[in-house]
Amino acid sequence: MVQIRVEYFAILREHVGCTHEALSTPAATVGDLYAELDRRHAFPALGHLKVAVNDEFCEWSTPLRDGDSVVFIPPVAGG
Amino acid sequence: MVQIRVEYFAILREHVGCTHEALSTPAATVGDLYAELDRRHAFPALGHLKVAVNDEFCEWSTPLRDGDSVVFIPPVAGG
Amino acid sequence: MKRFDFSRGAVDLVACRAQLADPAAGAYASFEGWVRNHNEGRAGVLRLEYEGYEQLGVKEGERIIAEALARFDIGDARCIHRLGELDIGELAVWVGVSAAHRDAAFAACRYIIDEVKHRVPIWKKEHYADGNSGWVNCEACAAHAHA
Amino acid sequence: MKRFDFSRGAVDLVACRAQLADPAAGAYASFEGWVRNHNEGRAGVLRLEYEGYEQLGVKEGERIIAEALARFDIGDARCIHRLGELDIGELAVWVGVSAAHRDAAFAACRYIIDEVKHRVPIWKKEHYADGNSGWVNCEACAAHAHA
Repeated sequence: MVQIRVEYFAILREHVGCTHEALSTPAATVGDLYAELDRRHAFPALGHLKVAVNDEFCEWSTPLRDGDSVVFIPPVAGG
Repeated sequence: MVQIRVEYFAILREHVGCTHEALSTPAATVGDLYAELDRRHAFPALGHLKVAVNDEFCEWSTPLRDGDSVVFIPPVAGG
Repeated sequence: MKRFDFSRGAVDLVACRAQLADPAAGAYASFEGWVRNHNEGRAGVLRLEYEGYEQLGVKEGERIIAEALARFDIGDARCIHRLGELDIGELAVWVGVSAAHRDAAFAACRYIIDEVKHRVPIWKKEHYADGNSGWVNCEACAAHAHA
Repeated sequence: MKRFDFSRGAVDLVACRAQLADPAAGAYASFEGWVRNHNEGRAGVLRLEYEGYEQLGVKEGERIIAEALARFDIGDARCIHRLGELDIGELAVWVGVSAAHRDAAFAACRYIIDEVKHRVPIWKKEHYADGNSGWVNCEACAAHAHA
């Protein structure tokens, strides 16, 4: 089990109803974490989702470590 | 003979030493006028010269009429 | 001085442009995104809301500016993106590039705005005259807005 | 309101940009030509002098703007060119274009500056640090400047 923090932005923030949550998880990778949280929150279908750990983009296969901060990034729409 | 006016800009103005001159000419076209004035002023070689009559670009074959205002246009360099 | 930044208030364009002043620069190209009253065929957009993942956004923005400086023969480049609520006509994003010549200035300016729109984590929520709202680029949201 | 004009004094960029404001416009592209301290490999440019054939220049400039409005899907476009003596760093020419989308805004802005540089009767005299001067684009002048 690792202690991590998940931050939510935009549609995910509105869907989950909070800006962040702290949790203990058995998930080995950020992909596993997404699957776990999707079961709990039933995330909306968002097309091509990216993910960041500790404020850098990363792969879905990135291993989770104690103290990591994770952000799931829906399709962006700046400009 | 027609009474016309010639205006000079930039390098031609500096070469001729005046901003304009009024003259009577037997020249039938603006091209003939250029040849006549070139004999008098010995214009510098300026590459592709354009010409305007009465503030519109025109052909070198354009006939001269009484009261016309003529401008010879050296290569431009705006911006 | 950050070359990419977010701003929660109005952008001072005079100051932004002045940062790019350079006696060797003969060309300055700039782009501004303005909040428009329509999007993707839908009229009646009343206002926008931009939300950004700022810690990652400023890093990705700086990477984009660094890429532009490496790829194009330019002197300097900057970009600022607004966050928060914006009304129609307000500036949402500004890009400025100075260079010796205009080819590079235009190319780099275009590169920066294209990459910022695709890569910087910013989300746009549109509020419509009919009372609906929706997160742009997000089908589920679009469906929700029309529900 | 003229869409192309000459100016003998400093250009008010805030006012220029404001003329293009449009609630349907999501994109604004602008270009500025600045007086730089070098040209065509020659350093030591101290200042410039622009001379224009104004009566024909404003007509040709308006034609260029009208062409841009016909060719590209833009809302509006303007251009102002300075005349007289300019120091290094000063604005020599400004082009602004507003449009619904950025493709058209960039393309029209580029079209206008390219056509203005090629077609509007404006001449540029450079003054160099060594005391020489010369009309740009004019071989005879260049020879004279180096004499």
